[in-house]
Amino acid sequence: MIPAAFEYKRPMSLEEALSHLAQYGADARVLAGGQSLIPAMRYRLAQPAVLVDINKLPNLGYMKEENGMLCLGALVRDTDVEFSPEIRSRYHLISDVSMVVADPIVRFRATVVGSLCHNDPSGDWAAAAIAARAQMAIQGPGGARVEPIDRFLVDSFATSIGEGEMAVEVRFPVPNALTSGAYEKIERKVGDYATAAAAVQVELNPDGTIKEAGIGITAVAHMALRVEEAEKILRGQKPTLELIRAAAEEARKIANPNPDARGSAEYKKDMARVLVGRGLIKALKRLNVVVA
Amino acid sequence: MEITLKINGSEKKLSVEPRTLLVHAIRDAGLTGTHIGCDSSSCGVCTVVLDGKTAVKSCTMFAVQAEGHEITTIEGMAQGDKLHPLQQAFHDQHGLQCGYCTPGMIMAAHVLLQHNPNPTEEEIRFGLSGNLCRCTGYQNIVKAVQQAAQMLQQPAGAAADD
Amino acid sequence: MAVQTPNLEPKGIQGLGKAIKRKEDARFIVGKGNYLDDINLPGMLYMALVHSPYAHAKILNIDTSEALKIPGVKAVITAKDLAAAGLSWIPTLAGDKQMVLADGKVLYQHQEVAAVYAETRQAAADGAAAVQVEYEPLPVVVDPYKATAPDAPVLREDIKDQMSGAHGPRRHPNHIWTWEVGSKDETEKALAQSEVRIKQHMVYPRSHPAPLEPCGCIGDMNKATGRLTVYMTTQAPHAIRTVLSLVTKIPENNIRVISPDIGGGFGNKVPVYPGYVCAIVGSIVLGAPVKWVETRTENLTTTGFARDFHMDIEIGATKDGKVTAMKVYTLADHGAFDAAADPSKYPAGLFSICTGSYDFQKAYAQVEAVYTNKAPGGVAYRCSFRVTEASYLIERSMDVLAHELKMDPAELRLKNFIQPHQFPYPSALGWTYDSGDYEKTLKVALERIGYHELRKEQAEKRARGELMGIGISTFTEIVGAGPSKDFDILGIKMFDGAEIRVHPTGSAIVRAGTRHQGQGHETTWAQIVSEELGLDVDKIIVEEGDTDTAPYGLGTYASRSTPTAGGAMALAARRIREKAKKIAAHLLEVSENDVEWVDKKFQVKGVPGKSVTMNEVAFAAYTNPPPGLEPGLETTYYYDPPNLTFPHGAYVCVVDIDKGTGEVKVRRFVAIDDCGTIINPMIVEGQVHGGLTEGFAMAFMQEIAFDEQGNHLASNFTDYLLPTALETPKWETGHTVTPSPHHPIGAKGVGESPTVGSPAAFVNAVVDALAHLGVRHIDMPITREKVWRVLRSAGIDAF
Amino acid sequence: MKLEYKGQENVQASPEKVWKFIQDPQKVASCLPDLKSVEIKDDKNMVATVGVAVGPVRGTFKFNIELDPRPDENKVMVRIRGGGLGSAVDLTASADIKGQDNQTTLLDWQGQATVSGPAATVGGRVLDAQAKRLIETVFANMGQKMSEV
Repeated sequence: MIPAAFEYKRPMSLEEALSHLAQYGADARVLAGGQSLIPAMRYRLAQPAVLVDINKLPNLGYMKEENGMLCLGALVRDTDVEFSPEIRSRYHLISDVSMVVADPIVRFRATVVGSLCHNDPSGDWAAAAIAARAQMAIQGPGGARVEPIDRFLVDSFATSIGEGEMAVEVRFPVPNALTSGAYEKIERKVGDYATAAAAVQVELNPDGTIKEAGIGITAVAHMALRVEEAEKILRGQKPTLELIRAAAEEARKIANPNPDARGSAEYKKDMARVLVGRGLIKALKRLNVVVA
Repeated sequence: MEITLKINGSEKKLSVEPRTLLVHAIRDAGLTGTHIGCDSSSCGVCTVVLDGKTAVKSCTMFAVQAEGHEITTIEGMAQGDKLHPLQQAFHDQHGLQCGYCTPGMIMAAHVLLQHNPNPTEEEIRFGLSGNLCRCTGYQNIVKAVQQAAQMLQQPAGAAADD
Repeated sequence: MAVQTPNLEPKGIQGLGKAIKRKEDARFIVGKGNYLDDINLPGMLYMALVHSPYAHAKILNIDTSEALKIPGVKAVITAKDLAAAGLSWIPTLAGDKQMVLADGKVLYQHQEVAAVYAETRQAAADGAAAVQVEYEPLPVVVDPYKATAPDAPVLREDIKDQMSGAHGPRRHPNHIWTWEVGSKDETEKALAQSEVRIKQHMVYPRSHPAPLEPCGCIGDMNKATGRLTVYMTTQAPHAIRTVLSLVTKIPENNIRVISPDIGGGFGNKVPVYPGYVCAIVGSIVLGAPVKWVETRTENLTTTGFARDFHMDIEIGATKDGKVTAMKVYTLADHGAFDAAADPSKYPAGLFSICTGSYDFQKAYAQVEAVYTNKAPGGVAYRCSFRVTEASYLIERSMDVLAHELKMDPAELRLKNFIQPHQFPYPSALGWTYDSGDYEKTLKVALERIGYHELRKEQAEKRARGELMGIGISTFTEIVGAGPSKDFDILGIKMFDGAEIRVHPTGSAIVRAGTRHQGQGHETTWAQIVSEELGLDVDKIIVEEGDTDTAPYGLGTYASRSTPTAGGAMALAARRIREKAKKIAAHLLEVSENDVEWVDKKFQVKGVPGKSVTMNEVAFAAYTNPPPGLEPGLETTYYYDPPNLTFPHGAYVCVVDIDKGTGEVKVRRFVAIDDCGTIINPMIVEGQVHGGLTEGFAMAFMQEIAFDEQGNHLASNFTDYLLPTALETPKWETGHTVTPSPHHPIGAKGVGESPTVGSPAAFVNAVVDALAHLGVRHIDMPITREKVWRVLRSAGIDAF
Repeated sequence: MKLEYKGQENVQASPEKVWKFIQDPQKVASCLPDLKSVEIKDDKNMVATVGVAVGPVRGTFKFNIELDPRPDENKVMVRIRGGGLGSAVDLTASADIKGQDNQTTLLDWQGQATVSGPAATVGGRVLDAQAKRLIETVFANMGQKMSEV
């Protein structure tokens, strides 16, 4: 299928990109990985007048740790994360996510920041960013700003990025040795949108109690959600199966999915519960805490 | 728009619309080994290699985005009449039937082996899960990739007698 | 530039049973296949179609003016324009007719409404997007059970008053035909007298073959010569040429259909689709070649679907498990036009093979077809004309019966198999099974998988609350349509032709009326000829798909190539050998009676040293023919098979179930097939792998579903789920060999057995895992949610 | 796919004002978000071209809108049929108009939409929530504009 015609801009600097975005406003779309946008354009469901291709912008493909944060530039591809031994060994949650987004070929193009900006209701990265308490760095005519992920993700397909602005970086807190996470996703097959998925991050105190927990669920509501009640239930407690059951139950409670071919609302809600439970068990296991 | 890119080692200047998909540009340049099978970035029959180590679905990239990049397609795999080990292995292991997915599958496997030269069966199945095949049930494709991995790891010339 | 001819190993004389590597691979592995979209002709135009968003609506107006303003757009046609050429409707293969472009109303979502021709594919797409169509929506019929309700909206107003169709009387405007076989009274009597009876309703959901290469066509009318060349993704080029000639009134000799390399067909590329007709009409009207290649959406929403059988079965048996009778009622959802691709006398295909591998003394089956607001089709998707539905029905039902009898499903099958001494076996529904050894095949499969250990493991697991299941399917197929006394399509008898030309230097070109789509004919036909004539397999080139050169034949689908064209090939070769024998006698200076064919050479009887090879004979056929004998060494043979062939197999599947999510994991799958003589075991194994994967897909994923408004819910590969390498189980294959007694080389065909036989094995395994929870049946596709519902209602839960 | 919605809008205007507003197609049309053009056919019918942005889905839809005010029943019916992006939308909505006092009126509305074509089949996964938002916006705009009269 052939997309509708559009005007193509290929800025060579961030300034140039921002000036295009300022000029064309809502008519323009940023093209990063394009793995959601281009198929939508091929179906002519998306017909942007202008595409601002940021792939030639210098210095946006970095992955670096800085000030206690892992910073991923806007052109970091999912495979950059997936194939990184450092990320695999220390960032369990985002490593898990990087292996199940879309399919292996799509991941070579798809970007982490692009996925967060797209904010698809089934987005994998959004759930992970919520659980890991990520932040987004945004550039615009007014300069730079940083938003915590909960403020950044506004609604399905909507973020706090204003007209003329562009997200340039996502930041994940560097996990310490007592922190681990996991991403549990069920999909009907590789490449399908999740039927339900849960991102979980747990930090333990030296005494084995849970210091902090982050739980995000996706594909089970209008957008990825934080399961705050579950986090509260876990915080300060010794991890037991009972506790995990109680926390997971909170995911079911707040999930509010649409029924579709992937499952009924009832099924998806239950899967939110099961997957949060499984994520917690797996994350704890990675910290050598066996709950069963 | 005029774009310049390298396809299979030789520089090409192509005239395209911004909306021209890379796969159409490649095919219109006479390299019809790269196929089209869907509109949703699902099937992977259009998979080509971008800059040596990256596999992309060429239906989900605009040709203008390939400006200045290097594309490798199935036609660039053999050296003269010497098949690439993956091509040889797909033949040896009956890793193809109708042949339509084969070019994309070989390109995906080519990139997979660069990132993981000695993959397990599970890793091959995982790594090729962005490419659909309707004929083979994948089993012989997996065997072909295993054979190619072995061939690629053998020192040159030691192939025949070990 | 270097010539890229891969250095594939030379093979020599390689006949039946040899796992030689495929000859056709050479071009495919280097990207030099020649598929339809790879063909570009000078001055070629592109065509795009406009589709209806509604499933049922009146067309109030079509405004093409904006489309015609787009630079590069050459023309837009609608049904009105086609009517002028007498082409607004075309006959279907099933004795119905169908619209080419929507004529007054649309009858299913995505139906073709207009065709746009343009200089570029971009302009064609822009043109199609710019055509404005005004609709008035009408009530939609989605559920086939509601199609014949008294107040159901009439779909086919063109035939609403016709009380009779191609297959008998019609009882409602949305009713197409009712077909029955067997004795109803006797069956009902036998059922009434049976000690045990089971009844089960089951649905074989609508599915789509979805080959990775979509359908396409290039119409190329040469106005100077009056010759129409049609490049088309077709599995049956000769039949298409005949149909085109009948429809367009162009003399058949002025039509050349070329079916280039085909990227998978699986039945999808048998019918004639509106897009083909529009591309051809466009070329005739515009005087330029016109290319149309489907989008994936067009492929999934408008071209031939498969299955969609809603079945009710009743089986009677004795208390100790001997089956007595079977009664089947099936409602077939045919969509908006009856475009099923079945032999003319068999509107429900070969569904009456539904007694399967078992010795049913009494049986009766009735199939009723109805119109709904869905795309037409009913193609044989990797199966021989509704055999998949039949096989699933009986194999699933045998498990229901086993459950009712509290009997092991393997034991029940062993008790009821048709026995080897009963062949040729006349079935209660009228077939004569050629050969088989069902018990042997099942025993090999059970042994291979370790059935008894698995049952033990299952019992232990069940005691621990874990869920595993074992499913068996011992199916019998019926393929190779078919004998001309019963089988035709639009009157054309279903024989197949083969032509062999042996050249002076001992190489040969072989042509057949079939058209492979990955089945390996270029290798297997060469093997048959190599076997029969002792020629080097590398020196035999196989050509199919060009109606100007290939002998007539009905094409490749329904596992018929080996049973029909394979037979033709062997008999053509034997005819050549007969002639060659005369030449050999001449060369050996003995009488023909003193020559025998030994070790792929002609030898003087009893004198091993005195022989000539086929190469020598071939040379002599052109340089030194015996006086009085016609020179040359060529022949064409049309093979009309005396019967169908009946491949069979025994499949055993082991599944584990995730109690948290309902996910089913196929742990093992053993497939033992018996397709008679095996030509190339490597290719047979490859066919089985592929067919099992499609069976797996149907059991767990693939479904063409619709919502109440008739929206097609699987219009692309994100919604129509094809398994990837990751979901696909690892297959364990094997075979037994029971040759067909009537086929020239004893072969039966195998490409479809695994798709036919495997779905029941998967479903039986899942139901077996849940049987102790009171589950007797789950309809395909088995989604996680369906299993989850069973688990949760039984109080089973786990992280 | 079939979508169902309902909601309430408290309008800071008297029922009389509200009725006057509703019987003016031009005013009603002005409540459609991203209205590109409107052609008033008569006092009940109009054709409106509207830009629709649903996540990545952006396009222009052309709608035939029929207003059917039924003062006797304190009700207004709206029928919308149209499409864009190769898709079709059929929507029927009704609003009960309940005067609360002289200054406020309650619009108690409900609607049923049927969407056919790619917007439903390809975009269906995300359509429901977005369509809901769209319809809510229309009634919120109405509330807003009625109050301003």
